Amino acid sequence: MSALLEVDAVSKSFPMGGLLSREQIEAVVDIDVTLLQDRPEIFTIVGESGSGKTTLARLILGLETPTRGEIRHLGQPVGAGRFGAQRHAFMSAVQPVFQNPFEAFNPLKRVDRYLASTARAFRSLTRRAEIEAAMDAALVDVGLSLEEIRGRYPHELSGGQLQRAAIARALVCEARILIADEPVSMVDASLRMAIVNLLRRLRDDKGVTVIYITHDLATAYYISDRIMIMQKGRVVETGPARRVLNAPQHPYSRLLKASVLSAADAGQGNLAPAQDLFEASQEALEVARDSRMIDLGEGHSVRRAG
Amino acid sequence: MRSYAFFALKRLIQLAVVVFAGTSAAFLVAHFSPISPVETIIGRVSGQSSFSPAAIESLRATLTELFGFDEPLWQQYLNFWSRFIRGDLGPSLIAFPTPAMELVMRALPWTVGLLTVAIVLAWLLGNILGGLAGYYQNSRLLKGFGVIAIGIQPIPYYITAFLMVVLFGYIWPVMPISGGFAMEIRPAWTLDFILTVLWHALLPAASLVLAGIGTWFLGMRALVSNIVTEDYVTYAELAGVRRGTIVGGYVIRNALVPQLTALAMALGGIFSGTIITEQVFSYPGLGTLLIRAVNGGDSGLVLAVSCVAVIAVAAAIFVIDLLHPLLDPRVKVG
Amino acid sequence: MTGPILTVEGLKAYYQICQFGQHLEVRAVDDISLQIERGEVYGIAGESSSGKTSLIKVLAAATRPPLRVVGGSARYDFGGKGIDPTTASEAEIRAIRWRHLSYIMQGSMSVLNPVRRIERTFRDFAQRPLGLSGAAYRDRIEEHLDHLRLPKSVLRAYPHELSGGMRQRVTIGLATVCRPDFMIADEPTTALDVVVQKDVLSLLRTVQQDMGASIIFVTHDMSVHANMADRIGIIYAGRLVEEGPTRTLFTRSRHPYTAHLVASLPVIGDTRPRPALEGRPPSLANPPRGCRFHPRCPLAIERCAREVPPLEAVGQRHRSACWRAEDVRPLLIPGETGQTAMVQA
Amino acid sequence: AIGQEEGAAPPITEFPRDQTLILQNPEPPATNPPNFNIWVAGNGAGWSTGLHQLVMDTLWFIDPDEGLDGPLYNQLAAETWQYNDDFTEMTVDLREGIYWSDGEEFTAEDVVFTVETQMETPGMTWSAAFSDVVETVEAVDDYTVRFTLQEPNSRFHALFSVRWNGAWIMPEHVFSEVEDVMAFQFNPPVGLGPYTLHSFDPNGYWYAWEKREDWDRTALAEWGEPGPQYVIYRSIPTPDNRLIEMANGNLDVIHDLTPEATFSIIEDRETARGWFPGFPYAHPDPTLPMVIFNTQRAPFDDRRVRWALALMLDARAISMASYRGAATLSAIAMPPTGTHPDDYHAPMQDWLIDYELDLGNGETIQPYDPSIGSQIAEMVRPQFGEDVPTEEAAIQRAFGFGWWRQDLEAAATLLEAAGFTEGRGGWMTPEGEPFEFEVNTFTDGVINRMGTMIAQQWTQAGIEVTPVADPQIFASTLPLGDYDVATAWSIETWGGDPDLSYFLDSWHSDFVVEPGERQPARNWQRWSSPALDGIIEEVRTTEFTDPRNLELGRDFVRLMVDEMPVIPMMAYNVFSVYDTEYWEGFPTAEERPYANIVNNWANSKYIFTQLRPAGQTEGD
Amino acid sequence: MLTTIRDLFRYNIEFRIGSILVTVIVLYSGLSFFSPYAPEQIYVVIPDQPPSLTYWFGTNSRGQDLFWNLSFAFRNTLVFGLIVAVLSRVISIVVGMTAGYMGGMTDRVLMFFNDIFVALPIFPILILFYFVLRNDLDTYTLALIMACLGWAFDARLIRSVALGLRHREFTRQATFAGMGPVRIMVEEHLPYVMPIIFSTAMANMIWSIGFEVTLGVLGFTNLNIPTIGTTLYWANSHSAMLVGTWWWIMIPVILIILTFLGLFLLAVSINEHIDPRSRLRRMGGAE
Ligand SMILES: Nc1ncnc2c1ncn2[C@@H]1O[C@H](COP(=O)(O)OP(=O)(O)OP(=O)(O)O)[C@@H](O)[C@H]1O
Ligand SMILES: Nc1ncnc2c1ncn2[C@@H]1O[C@H](COP(=O)(O)OP(=O)(O)OP(=O)(O)O)[C@@H](O)[C@H]1O
Ligand SMILES: [Mg+2]
Ligand SMILES: [Mg+2]
Ligand code: NI
Repeated sequence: MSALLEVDAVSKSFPMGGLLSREQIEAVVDIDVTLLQDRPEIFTIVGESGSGKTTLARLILGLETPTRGEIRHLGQPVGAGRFGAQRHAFMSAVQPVFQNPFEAFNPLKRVDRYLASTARAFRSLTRRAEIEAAMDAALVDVGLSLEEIRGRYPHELSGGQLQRAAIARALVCEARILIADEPVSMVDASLRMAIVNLLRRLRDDKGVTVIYITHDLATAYYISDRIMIMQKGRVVETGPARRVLNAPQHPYSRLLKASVLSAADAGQGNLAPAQDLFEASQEALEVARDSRMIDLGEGHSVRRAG
Repeated sequence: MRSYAFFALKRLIQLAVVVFAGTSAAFLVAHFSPISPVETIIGRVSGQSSFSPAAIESLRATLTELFGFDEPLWQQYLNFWSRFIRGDLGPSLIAFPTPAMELVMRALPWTVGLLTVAIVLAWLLGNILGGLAGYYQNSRLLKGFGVIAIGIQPIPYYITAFLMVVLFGYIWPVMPISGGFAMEIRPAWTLDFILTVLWHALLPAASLVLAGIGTWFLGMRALVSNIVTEDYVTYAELAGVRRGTIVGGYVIRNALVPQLTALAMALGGIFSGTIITEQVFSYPGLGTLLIRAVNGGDSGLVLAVSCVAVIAVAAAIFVIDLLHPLLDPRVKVG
Repeated sequence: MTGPILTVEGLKAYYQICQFGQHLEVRAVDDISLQIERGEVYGIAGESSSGKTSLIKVLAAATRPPLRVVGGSARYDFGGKGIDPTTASEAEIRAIRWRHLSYIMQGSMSVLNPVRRIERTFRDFAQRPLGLSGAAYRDRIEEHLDHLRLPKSVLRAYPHELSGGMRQRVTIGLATVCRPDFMIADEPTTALDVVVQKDVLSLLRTVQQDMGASIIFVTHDMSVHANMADRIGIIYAGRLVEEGPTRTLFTRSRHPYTAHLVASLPVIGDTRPRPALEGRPPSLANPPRGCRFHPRCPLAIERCAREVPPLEAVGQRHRSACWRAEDVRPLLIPGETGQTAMVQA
Repeated sequence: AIGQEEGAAPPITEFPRDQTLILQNPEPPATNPPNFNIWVAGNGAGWSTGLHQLVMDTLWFIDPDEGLDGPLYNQLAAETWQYNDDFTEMTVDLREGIYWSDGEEFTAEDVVFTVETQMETPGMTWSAAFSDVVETVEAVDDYTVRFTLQEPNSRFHALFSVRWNGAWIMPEHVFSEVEDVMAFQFNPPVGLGPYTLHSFDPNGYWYAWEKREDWDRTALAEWGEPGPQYVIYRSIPTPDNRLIEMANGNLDVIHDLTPEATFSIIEDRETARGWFPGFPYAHPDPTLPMVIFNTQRAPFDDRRVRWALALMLDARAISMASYRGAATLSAIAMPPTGTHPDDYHAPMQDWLIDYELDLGNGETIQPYDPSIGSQIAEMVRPQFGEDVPTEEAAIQRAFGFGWWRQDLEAAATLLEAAGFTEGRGGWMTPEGEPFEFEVNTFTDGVINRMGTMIAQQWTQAGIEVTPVADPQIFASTLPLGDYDVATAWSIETWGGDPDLSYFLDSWHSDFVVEPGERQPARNWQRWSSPALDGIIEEVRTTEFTDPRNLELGRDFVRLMVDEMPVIPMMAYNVFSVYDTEYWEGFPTAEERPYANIVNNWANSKYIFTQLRPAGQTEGD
Repeated sequence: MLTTIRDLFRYNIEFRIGSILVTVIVLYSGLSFFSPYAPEQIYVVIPDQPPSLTYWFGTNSRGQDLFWNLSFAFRNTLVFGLIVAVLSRVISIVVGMTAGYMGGMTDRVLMFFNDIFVALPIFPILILFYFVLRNDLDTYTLALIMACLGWAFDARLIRSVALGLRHREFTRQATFAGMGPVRIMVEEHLPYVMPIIFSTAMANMIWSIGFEVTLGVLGFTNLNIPTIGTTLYWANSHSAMLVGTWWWIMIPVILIILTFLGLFLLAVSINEHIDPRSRLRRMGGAE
């Protein structure tokens, strides 16, 4: 089993203030992830705001260069050269899906041009008919069709349609990996399921690997194979999604789970914060520097002090 | 704080380089001028009395040597810089050997005084009215003002100024139309003098304000009509925050940063306005000096005036860059 | 001090657009009636673009063209002083704002003036309605911040210097500092992470209970509704389609749309597939005839396409607008794993 | 009377309007306002700020008009110049009892110092003029100066004879104390004139002068007491503002206005008037606007071409276009001003009428038309009515004695004789190319209008001519010979004297340079002729006051008509306007043409002695 | 395109007035091609005639029929203003958008040059060009020079908008859709910059025409070419306002105002039209 994508001890820090300033923000610290080629999966990253999820996604997409460590796609380092052929090949295989479907399309431009452009650039298609066929195929995969999309402006489509069109665009170039950074956080409850179900279907039917970044643990549980929980740039727990979420080990993971509002006790107004878990996770954060990942078996590992 | 100092230092270096480049351009401009100060002076001296051709020839030789025109251009350029570093811009050639800087400094207060006041006034009025017009979009009065502003804006400044002169100097002669102060009053820091200066500055300043206000008005109105749709404005309105506070502290305050940048440019680019003002109102200042220098081929003086202009604009950019992080808390230093 | 604090009757608010010679009406709020009791938290749920914000705007007296109230009424009752936000004068509205009626707007980043320190914003918003000044005012603000578990230092901060959760808390602080009788909140927790979200919600709830205020709040996150609201109203395409106590709505919904919303909510520990609603949300400019949900409704019968179902009581304080209210069964009963009840066609 | 010393308490003085004369200084505001050192070339000091009119003085003045008793004034000199026989020595007797404004007596030492200092200091205004000519200068006694010259020079006195300006005498007692004469600001100025500096605008827009208490110890006192207690010179760059200021009573004399503005203010304002009481109002300067050919460039080196171009012109249209008819035309190379009409124009009228022009094909014509003036008078009469003179003599003074008749046929004949051909598209040069050239003219004012009209007439006659408004016309275009044809002038005369040395000496072929080199002032046409050299050389050996000069002048005129190296057009009429609301006694064309009203000339100082507050003259 | 214009014309009063004004002015300047008099000819009609049926705009003191003379002046000035505006727009768009989009070193280098251009003393430079080129300084050359001097400030404005766009999600989406930087700038960002371009183009035209007038009034311009500047120059040198030939000055001024009023209205309505959202808002429909 060869690796599709390897994130190898990657760290990223941003300088704060001017050039002379020594202050740094450690947005991502020492992250290892390996996605395998012949096992398409939905790999979920969750964590609090500012824990480095987006930064990690950007690192993988080659939009930032790691401070330390390396990211490889099919063995090739990512992010070498901004417009080179290698980058081109990479982009045709690894594609992002953005958070806000309304923002992801230029409101002043027609939606279909992004699909056409992708087809032309990464599939080396030139004939109109070919391009349209590729577009249509991708749109059908997400439950749309070219007829519905053609000539429309973003505001003429619903959020769900747009988000699907965005995914279809990523599929036009037959991407193997989709990196979806909070793809449903801006979408209402009824659409949310449509998108999430679509991601699942893509994995199952088309063998697409999805890196799914979210705050919503419930959808994470619902679709993902593996999960990675981050706190302040560090991974605190990782493993098979269900196993981890059913019995989280790290205090922060537990806090997360405890904070998920559930409809189960609808009407009871169960909003009491889990103060003890909060404090425990703060403590864990303080000692994070001197901690390491402990393997709990079945790919489940958790950060422990020592 | 340290990072701010470092940021300021970087800007300062940039300022220096901009000044260097701008001044060098000014030097070339001044020196490629086909007008020779030597000939200007000879024309003046010999044109009005009976000078023999031979006498003119020897005067020409003397002046050429005196002005250092016998040296090659690069040498003159080096000389210029070695003087510039010592803060000396060299002598004026049509007022030889008076230092060009002395002439500039004599004229500068008038130009800076009048134009600063007028531009700042136009800026304030235009922005306040534009802010109000952007906010109270249904006010008839302000709408009317908008139409007037659109109408005034394209009128060449010369016409505005000139009509002022005709109106208040000729048809209804209530205002002085020339000079910076009344002849009876000697320049000194007395109340009388200050009053006469203000009185004489009124008409030119009004013409500059009139010419500038439309642009600021329209710019501000456009900015504000974007800002009023921002959530924080709506929210403040829904919270019943006082109208005045909303207009001032929310709407205009947020539109201020781009308008301030533009103000700095306007202040830096003082010269295009000053020439016509001085021409029309016989007002003292740098514009007349520049025209005289250009017409006389006085490269020293052209250079001095241009340097002041370059430094003014570059300094304006510098100050705005420095102020930007302070004005807009969102701007990160670095 | 009895009787509902807010009574809405047959409220209609349309976006009326007339340009390029074409007239167009977006019926964002279409004949909505509801009542809110004192001390009650009333949640409004519904799809995107279903008119939630529009309704809220009308209630907050924030209707601006092109949105216009075209019918019906709303009435607040603040200790005997009755006021209709759709007809009251600007001055009357101003008199009640923040003292009696406050608003938490959607989006926490953009509602705070980016160039004003929080301190100034508090002063702008609260000083006048509080009628305090000097030390008394400061004490009051600091006490309030304490209540919100915000450090005093936020007062000196600019909005962008605060985290999302902090900002949202500041917004809540702004809206509650004058202890209003009635609060309106539009998606107060969207885009916050779960930890912060819970924190903010519990805060809001605590403040509300302390003050005995009523809240009307909007979100499309059903799990938030489940834990926040005393009562929930479901809006679909500009109409209130179901309304009832939270528990009832989640367990014994009498409207297929509500039933779907509840059912689609994934739950940790439950891996059963969740269906997504098919079809497109209806256009409010040209809504479907009859029941507006009928094109997407699994229970739709021919009558649904013809007649608009009225909002009628189907239980205690429980109203539903569906011709087949009786036939609606929950698709999935949350928490009760394994128990499946399919909708009878 | 105080200058601008630092630290002096600023008294708030007023200028009572009935004691103050306000004149326009046509110079732009002084570049270096506090500098009064008029002897340094190009130090930025203003000249016609009142400085050289009211404060400076020198030996003689020659008025461009009639003068109070003749155009020649002995000013600091007690009598006229005395040369020895071979013109190598000039002796001057000075007036006694003349005092500097600081109380020192004026003596021969001052004159000697003036000459010696300037000879020693290159860069001073008259430095080159003196050092080229003067061998030694000595004070024979306190009131006698003797110049020994390097070569014979019959016109040396001209340096000290003011037409517009001249070598002013320096106060020895001030300048001998000064280390660097070049850098010395001379503030406040110490002068021999009847006024001293009162105050001035640090920006150079105005200078106020006050009458000396001891005005009677100055040379000007010979002609009476100056009327105004205060004289203010104001620089007002825009013509419109001049008019407005006069309309508002803030200006008594305008140096120059546009013709239109002149007509307007004279119509609107009771008390405003020009040199002539009616149309054409303007004062003719002893300057001769003309068409200048670059005679070093073909085909303008051909007399026939030059004459052909002259015959293509319609002087009436040019007069109308440039001066709205208010031009004083002159067909001869002599400005029709001052004493020249009596010396040249009137006496030579018959010669001109009889003048025959050989067209080169055996035909001759008589091109002169003495009736052009009356024709123009008729043209403007509908607009100006009674203001337009009717008697022939008055018409001749106002509109000129006549001009060449437009004669396109004769012009064509001449051009053909010169090898030109007329094609469909117009005239072709002998080389077969279209005959086209540019006319460099002024950027505005009447000369520009004249140049534009001339270019237009030539264009209409089939030559492609473009007018070029040229701001550098005197500074570089004319000196460098960088033009084909220009409208400007290369003839300026004393005005009050038939002598031509003022400009003519520089026309000698010795000074004509190769094309591309810089031609010294004033032979801009770069024309040389043995006949002309002959005239010039004879002038050099003829004493200034010798009647022979007039003969030589007329020879010059005839030669110029024959050769036509320039086409004389008209006098440079200056629309000076003066207002008699506060002051009376200004010179006028009809009654007392005693001085040039153009007030930037130093000669205008004599006017002050004639001015009296308005209303008082009748009262006395 | 045509239907858009028709719709705009039919339903948008600003567009209607604006396009009528601009068309009238353009047609008027086009009339200069049919003028019976060459623009440099003087004394071809009776001078100083007020506007009348024979002389619609009156005649000036130079004996020119202002109706025809001003048609030349307007043609030249409008062409001049347009050339300056278009060329300087091109430069400022390229510089501003490149700096804003590329960021980093490119941004710094470009902004550095930008600052130099902002700081250059324009007036002396223009006068120098005038003295050096003199009669070769025709409208086009002057326009070229002005364009080179007049872009810098606007480039800064455009850059600030582009900087904001750089971090918008759709920019990244476009990158991953395989669009190159140029395409992104042109297709994605340009529409956002358009309102600025319009408004700065107007301001730039006003600026350049104002400069042309300044140079003209001071005489630092080729006086043979009829422009608004030279028209005012000649009016000025004939004291037009004071001697009562007010039409010589007022008519061109009124025409300028009408021109810019027209342009302003057009810009406003087109700006609104460019944004399909506001178009929709006008036409109606859900967001
Ligand atoms: N370009 C940058 N320069 C400086 N700091 C940055 C930059 N990008 C991210 N950061 C910082 O790095 C940290 C991680 O940010 P990141 O956006 O990756 O978090 P996240 O997990 O995606 O948060 P959220 O859930 O809010 O999207 C934050 O503290 C952020 O401020
Ligand atoms: N200014 C407007 N002009 C025209 N139509 C509008 C305007 N604002 C909103 N609408 C329309 O009114 C309808 C209701 O919008 P509203 O914002 O109330 O929905 P919402 O339920 O709050 O949606 P969300 O969950 O996305 O906030 C939508 O169809 C929307 O397109
Ligand atoms: Mg993120
Ligand atoms: Mg909403
Ligand atoms: Ni003169």
